[in-house]
Amino acid sequence: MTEPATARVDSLEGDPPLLRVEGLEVEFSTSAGVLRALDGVSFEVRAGETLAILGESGSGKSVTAQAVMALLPQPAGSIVGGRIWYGGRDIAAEPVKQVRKLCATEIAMIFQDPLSSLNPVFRVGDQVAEPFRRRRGMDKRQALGKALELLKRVGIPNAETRIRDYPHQFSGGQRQRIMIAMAIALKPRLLIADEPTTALDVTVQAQIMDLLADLQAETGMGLILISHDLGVVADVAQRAAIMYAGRVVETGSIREIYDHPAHPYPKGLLESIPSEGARGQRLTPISGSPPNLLAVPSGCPFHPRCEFAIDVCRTDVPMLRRPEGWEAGHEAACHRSEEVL
Amino acid sequence: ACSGSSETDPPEGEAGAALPDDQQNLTFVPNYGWAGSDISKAPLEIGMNIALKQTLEPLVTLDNEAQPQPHLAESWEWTTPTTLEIKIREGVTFSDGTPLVSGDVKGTLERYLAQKQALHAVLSIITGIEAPDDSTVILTTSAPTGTLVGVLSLVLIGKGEFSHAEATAEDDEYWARPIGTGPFVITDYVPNDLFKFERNDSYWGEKAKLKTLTMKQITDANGKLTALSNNQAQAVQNVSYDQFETVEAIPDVTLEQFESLSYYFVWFMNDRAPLDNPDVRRAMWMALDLPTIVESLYGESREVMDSFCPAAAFGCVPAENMPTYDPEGAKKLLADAGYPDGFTVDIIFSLANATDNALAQALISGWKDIGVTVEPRGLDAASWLAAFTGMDWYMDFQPNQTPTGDADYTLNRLYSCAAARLGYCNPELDALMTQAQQESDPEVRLDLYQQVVNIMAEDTPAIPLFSTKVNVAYRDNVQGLTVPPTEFINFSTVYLTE
Amino acid sequence: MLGFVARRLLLAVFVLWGAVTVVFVVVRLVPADPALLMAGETATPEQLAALRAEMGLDQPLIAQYLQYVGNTLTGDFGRSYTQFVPAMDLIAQVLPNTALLALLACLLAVGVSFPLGLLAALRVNRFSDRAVTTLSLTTQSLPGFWIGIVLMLVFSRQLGWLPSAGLDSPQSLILPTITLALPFIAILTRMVRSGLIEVMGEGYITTARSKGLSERTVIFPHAIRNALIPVVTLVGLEFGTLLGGAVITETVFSFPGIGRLLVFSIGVRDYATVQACVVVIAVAFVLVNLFVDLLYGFLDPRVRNSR
Amino acid sequence: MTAALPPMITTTPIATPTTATQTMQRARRARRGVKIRITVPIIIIGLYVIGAITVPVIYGFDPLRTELVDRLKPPGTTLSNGSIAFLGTDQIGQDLFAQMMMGARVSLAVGASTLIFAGLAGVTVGLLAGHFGGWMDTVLMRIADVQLAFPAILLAILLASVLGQGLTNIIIVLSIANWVVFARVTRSQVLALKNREFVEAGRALGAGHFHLIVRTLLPGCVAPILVVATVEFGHVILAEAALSFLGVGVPIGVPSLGSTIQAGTAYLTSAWWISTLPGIALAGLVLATGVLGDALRDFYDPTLRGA
Amino acid sequence: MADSTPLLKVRNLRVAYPIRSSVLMRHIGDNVAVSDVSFDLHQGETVGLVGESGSGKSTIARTIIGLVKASDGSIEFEGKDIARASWRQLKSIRREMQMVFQDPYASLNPRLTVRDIIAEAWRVHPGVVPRGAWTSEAKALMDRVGLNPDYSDRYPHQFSGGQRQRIGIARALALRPKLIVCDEAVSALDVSVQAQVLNLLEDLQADLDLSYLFISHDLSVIEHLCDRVLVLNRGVVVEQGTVDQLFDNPQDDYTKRLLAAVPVVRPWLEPT
Ligand SMILES: Nc1ncnc2c1ncn2[C@@H]1O[C@H](COP(=O)(O)OP(=O)(O)OP(=O)(O)O)[C@@H](O)[C@H]1O
Ligand SMILES: Nc1ncnc2c1ncn2[C@@H]1O[C@H](COP(=O)(O)OP(=O)(O)OP(=O)(O)O)[C@@H](O)[C@H]1O
Ligand SMILES: [Mg+2]
Ligand SMILES: [Mg+2]
Ligand code: NI
Repeated sequence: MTEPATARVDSLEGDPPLLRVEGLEVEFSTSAGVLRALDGVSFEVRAGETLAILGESGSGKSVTAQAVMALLPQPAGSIVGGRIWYGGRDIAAEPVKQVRKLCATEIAMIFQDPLSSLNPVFRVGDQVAEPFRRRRGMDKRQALGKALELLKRVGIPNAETRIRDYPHQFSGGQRQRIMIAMAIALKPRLLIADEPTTALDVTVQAQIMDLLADLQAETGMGLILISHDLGVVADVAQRAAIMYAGRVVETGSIREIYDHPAHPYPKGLLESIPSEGARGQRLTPISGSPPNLLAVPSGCPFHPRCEFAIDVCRTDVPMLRRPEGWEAGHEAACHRSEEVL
Repeated sequence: ACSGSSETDPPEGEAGAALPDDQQNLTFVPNYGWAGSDISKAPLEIGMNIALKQTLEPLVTLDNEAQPQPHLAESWEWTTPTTLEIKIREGVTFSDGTPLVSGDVKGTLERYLAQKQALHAVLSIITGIEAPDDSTVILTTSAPTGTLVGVLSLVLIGKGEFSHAEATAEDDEYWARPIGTGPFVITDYVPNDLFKFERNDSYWGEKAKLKTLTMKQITDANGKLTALSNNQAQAVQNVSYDQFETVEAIPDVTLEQFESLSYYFVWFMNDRAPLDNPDVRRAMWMALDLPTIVESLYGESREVMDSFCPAAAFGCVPAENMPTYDPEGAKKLLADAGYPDGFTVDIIFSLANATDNALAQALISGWKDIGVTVEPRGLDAASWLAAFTGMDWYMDFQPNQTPTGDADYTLNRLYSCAAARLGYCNPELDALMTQAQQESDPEVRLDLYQQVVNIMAEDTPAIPLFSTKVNVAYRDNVQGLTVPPTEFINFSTVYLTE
Repeated sequence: MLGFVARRLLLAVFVLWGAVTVVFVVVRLVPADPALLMAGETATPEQLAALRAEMGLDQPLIAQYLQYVGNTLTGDFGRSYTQFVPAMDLIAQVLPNTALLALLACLLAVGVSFPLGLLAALRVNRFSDRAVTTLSLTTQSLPGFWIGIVLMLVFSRQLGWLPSAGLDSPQSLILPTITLALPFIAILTRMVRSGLIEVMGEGYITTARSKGLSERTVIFPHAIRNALIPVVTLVGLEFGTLLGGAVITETVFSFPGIGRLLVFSIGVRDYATVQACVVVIAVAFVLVNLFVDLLYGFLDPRVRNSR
Repeated sequence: MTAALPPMITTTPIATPTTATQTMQRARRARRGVKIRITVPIIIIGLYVIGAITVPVIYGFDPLRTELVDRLKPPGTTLSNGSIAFLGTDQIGQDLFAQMMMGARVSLAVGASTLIFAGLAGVTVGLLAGHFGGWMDTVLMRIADVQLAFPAILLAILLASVLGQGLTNIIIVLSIANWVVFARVTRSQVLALKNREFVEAGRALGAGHFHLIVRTLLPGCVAPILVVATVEFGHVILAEAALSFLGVGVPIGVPSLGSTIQAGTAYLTSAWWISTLPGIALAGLVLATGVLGDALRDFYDPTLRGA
Repeated sequence: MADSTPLLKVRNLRVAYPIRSSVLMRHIGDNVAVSDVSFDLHQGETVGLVGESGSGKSTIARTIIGLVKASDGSIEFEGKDIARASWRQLKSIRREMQMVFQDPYASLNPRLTVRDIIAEAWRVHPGVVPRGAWTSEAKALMDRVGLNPDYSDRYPHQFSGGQRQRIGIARALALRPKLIVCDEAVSALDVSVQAQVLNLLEDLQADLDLSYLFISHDLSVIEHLCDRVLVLNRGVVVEQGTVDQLFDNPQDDYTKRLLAAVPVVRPWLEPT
């Protein structure tokens, strides 16, 4: 059932990837049974590149990020298989304590919910300054100076005075920026942004995406952008991994996937978007409902909702593969990619 | 370690030498608490007497035969059958240096009379108090009375200047922390907790041997004995029978028992059906196996009574026809009285004394055996008093004392028609008791009291349950501690050895 | 901030007024007549009437009430009916003892329960957690007086290490403090544990971890300060209970405290002292909770401006 | 900063099966533990209830009966009537086991009735205060504060003197002393629920206050109330014991576990069983409810429950 | 459409949240969330409400539905002024006006089954559906919104986000209202589920002649669904018009900025 990902020779670039996830499996134990949240997830990110992880709600996007950062909720969740290669080390095999040392300096994360992710009882300045103090050993004044710089950088107005305020005194967009300031404080080489703009309106969303792009251009960091907004992703990412039921069902360059989806799920997703200019037209959603992770359908987990499904889809789990004639790096986990195209 | 002796120990004991003066500090845990510190408002409270008698003194004290002996009064004389002339001892001063004069005695008596407290019944025969000179007090009484001098042992003399018939706030404040003539001076008082005394170095008599004396209230049985065992207290009063073994196991501690004037009784509301029938009351008595109850609950620390007041008091002679345990007879009596199936009544008692629960239960159990249902009504002390004086009960059960050591005090005060306490009135009995009160020949009085108790045993207005002994457990280095029948311990002769 | 304090004070006054009124009413519902108690069983009706007049008990209830509230406002709680001194003097004698006892018990409880709760929370469902939880549950399951007596029998009677009665030396405080603190330690430990467990699941803890902070730094100060917030409220509420509820401990150890004074005063129907005791206990409760509210504001910036 | 990455080493074993499975096992065990921690206490409490109902009947236990010759007999003694008291006898010669079960009957009854009254009152107040907010909330919660600031022992003693000793008093006193806990818990839960959209949704449907309170808010409060109830059950039983210690507990003839323990403390050094055995029984009962409360809390805690 | 009397007529609506003094809860000032908003909504029409976070969209919705009191202006529903309606009238108005909430999970009582959630409305308004018919009616409604009627005894947590949103819609439909206010009803859903729900709303409108007041910050959804749009900025309507007017030819500065910020799904197709 599980597919130990074969180490694929990368034909795109010569550089080794910054982060490489191979066949990652994560399980949660719940009162209803053991739930396999990730079932053989593989992808890689390079320096300076932006990888988008797309997928429906509950498909395992956040869990992937948590697994990489060794932040899976304890004791419910744990990595049960696969490797996470970073800097030549398999950090999935290392003790949590060891991995934490990479956090912030090497890999940093922006969380989905900006209010609950800031400690309500500490001043934002102190929270932003914390990485400098604890990880770089700066003294308090110096660290606060750095924090102020960062807050200005992410566009908090009156940063000089607001540095002394508490999280609840900021608006949603501002809180999200503070989170970003904290994440980029130590100039990480890889940034994971988990739905950084979901709660925000389009204008603020645009500002934040610009900010992230600027940063990337400046430091050459790799970026994993988790989102379900196909539009936002298209603006900033070069490549995408699309997830469904704890698996990556399609990867490749954004343009390839959007223009020629090779898996029925991304295809259905793209067709569901209300397209501009087609006002009043009926939408075409994917039929059926998302899978129950406690009872994932056999074979291809998407088959109950798939119009292309044939017998083999019900029995055999499809592997990620690149059918003949496709652009390098564009792969899909579907038995019938050729037909889907 | 339990000796029944009640005679005074020799002051210089067999034990080692006395401790140096700065170590003569004794803590005593009395059996009784003290609701207040103004003795004139509660002259019969044993606890308050034990404490305040260290500071305030009476005119006379009672000896072991309950006979008055001179104290602050040097002498007294009935100049007429109704006139008592008292000579005040010379050279007595209060601890602040002011001399004791007859005015102090006059004032004190007036205050006691004005308070109309428990002693009022026996003091109210005094119709006049005069102080012709500083050392003489003349009392006039309304009728000849042989017991008055004994009663005076209960009157503690304070300063006249703070004792008026119309009490002022200063009076009350003085009496709450009195300055007296006694061997000790009060240095601290925490209500419901402790009295602290220091030796009165200008005491007129033999000076106290203790430098300081603390009376500390410890209510918890374990607390009491623990304090004794770790030497926080050197003497504790009234260890319950069940704890005797425990006390004996504590090293260097002696347990001693003394006769007392305290006893327990059950009262009937004699004019309330079905208890208005003497046969019913008698049956109730016969239902109780008192010897077994006393033996098993209290061992030798209490004694079944054969009279209506404690044997240690004068005149409390054994009644000749006391009912005894006979449940079958009791049932028959009840059936004859028209209650073959029994009846239901209540019994009230104060919860102040925890050990009474077992007793109450034993009594109720006995009555149940003859078919009488008795509902226990335990009340807190104050509510009990309200219910008791409100006569809102069928039966009452409580401890009582005869502090004057004379049967008159108990029998006349409680069972006369005038007392109107328990719906009981027998003119024949009243006549005998009045006669006995006015008589001064002891032999004649004894004879009269024999008739009194015989009538009472017949009428059964109450069931005397048992008289109590007092016991004191003390560390072996405590010398000279004795408990008189009144339980008013005199600490001036107590001292500590090594 | 000032408005916050002002509002709290206003509510505190309301609480005090409530306590004062309730005690007035309740005390007067009791059948036993203080005049009778003073005069004794032999008192005549005239005597009783005179005594009542003297004590002001013959006035209509509403007049008594107004007088009482007025006096209370001026700090005059009247004279004790039984001790003939101002009721406040009696309280002044014993209040410091109980306050000290309660404070020590509180400090001990906080000092012991925090490390224990922390230990349990950080090792949820492991042996140390089970041990701590079981221990605190067991402690909580025993009657306080029983614990007190057993402590006394062991440490005073058997071992003879500590005094068992009164308040003569600092050592006298040890056993009462422990007895009073034990049940409190038990509650607090469980509270700290569950509070911390809850906090450890919050998003900001994940954030702190994602900053690569050591687990120690994640707990101090990130988790602990948040976990403190509910605990502080409990401490405040319980401190009030400690003051009023020290009766048992005071009785076991014959400790001169306000609890015993209160029980004694009720026993002798000493209205003035009972009322004064209740007011003092209520004031202490209100003050402690005011302090807790301020502390709360200090710990949790969210309540500072919003309320 | 962007130093060349060292070459990959592929010799590390795949994942970390040991630690991973251990974590999972622990998590699963914890969840299984919750179920056990719920069923076992319920069984224990059930045994107490059965024992309390049947044992006194089997023994023909009459609480007012005394058998003075059989006083203070140690466990296992053959009594004068030939029966064997396997837990010994007490200070009036009653079989301690029968006495304890009778006591459990009273304690359970006191606990249950108090919970019902205090719960009803507290939950109602909490619902009203939380739902209506504003001055209603302020007033009700200040009344709760008054209650907390007012020493419960005073109430107990005073009620005992108004109504005489009896179970009714104790239940009333304990109910009055305990409603606040229910009120506070319910109120805070209502405040949390109130802002949830489903309550607004009910309002948008046109639902009245009664409907909102009874059908929407109340069901949402059941879980925390249940938890509090189990914890309070233990507290109440212990509080009753404390009242016995202060002499305002159950009357004679209605023995509770608390009063038996209290009466037995005087014999701790000579007849240890009188106080100790009921003490263990009481602790067992309270412990069972405490464990149940904790387990219920875990059971209802979404963070520990998983998805 | 313009000449028929509007179903909902909002005039000069002003909503202010009172700021109360901390001590006596005295009213010491106002935080004006919405000022001077006027618009009409006709039977069978869908009006969109857009604007940045905090601009007062939810406040307008909640005021219309009666969860918040207007401080000024009037809201007339079928000619009846809501502010002046008696409690009884208000209750009958509520029957005609329902709301679908933003968060599908939070807005469903976790302790009730789907059947009970839907029947709740009939319990509150007795007489609409007889008690005996609740189950069958509820199942009919579930079927109508595309939920399997066999699931009527399930609890909300047993459904997926899109299904939950349908439960919310079924509940709103239970009283056969004329107007449904949707406050960000699809924002939390991913595009495919969102598409399902939007289709459903359109179908229902066609079948039952419903009207919608539709709040969203997703302009593509607004563009897809609405007939007319109001753009809100800081509590004031800065622009309103038909979808075509607004999207093709925005007048107001803010509207222009808003439209410019909308991310495009396939930016490479856009002319630069
Ligand atoms: N602590 C947990 N315990 C049990 N299951 C969990 C836990 N956290 C996540 N899951 C499960 O793992 C699966 C993946 O969750 P994840 O949060 O990664 O989804 P997501 O793709 O981020 O969705 P969204 O877009 O809603 O954020 C879900 O089915 C979820 O129920
Ligand atoms: N209960 C309230 N009390 C006081 N002010 C409030 C309250 N609810 C909302 N506000 C304020 O009213 C303004 C409008 O809020 P509203 O919720 O209507 O915004 P919105 O447009 O729905 O925003 P969003 O897109 O974030 O939901 C905001 O400034 C908000 O702070
Ligand atoms: Mg997520
Ligand atoms: Mg909104
Ligand atoms: Ni397929």
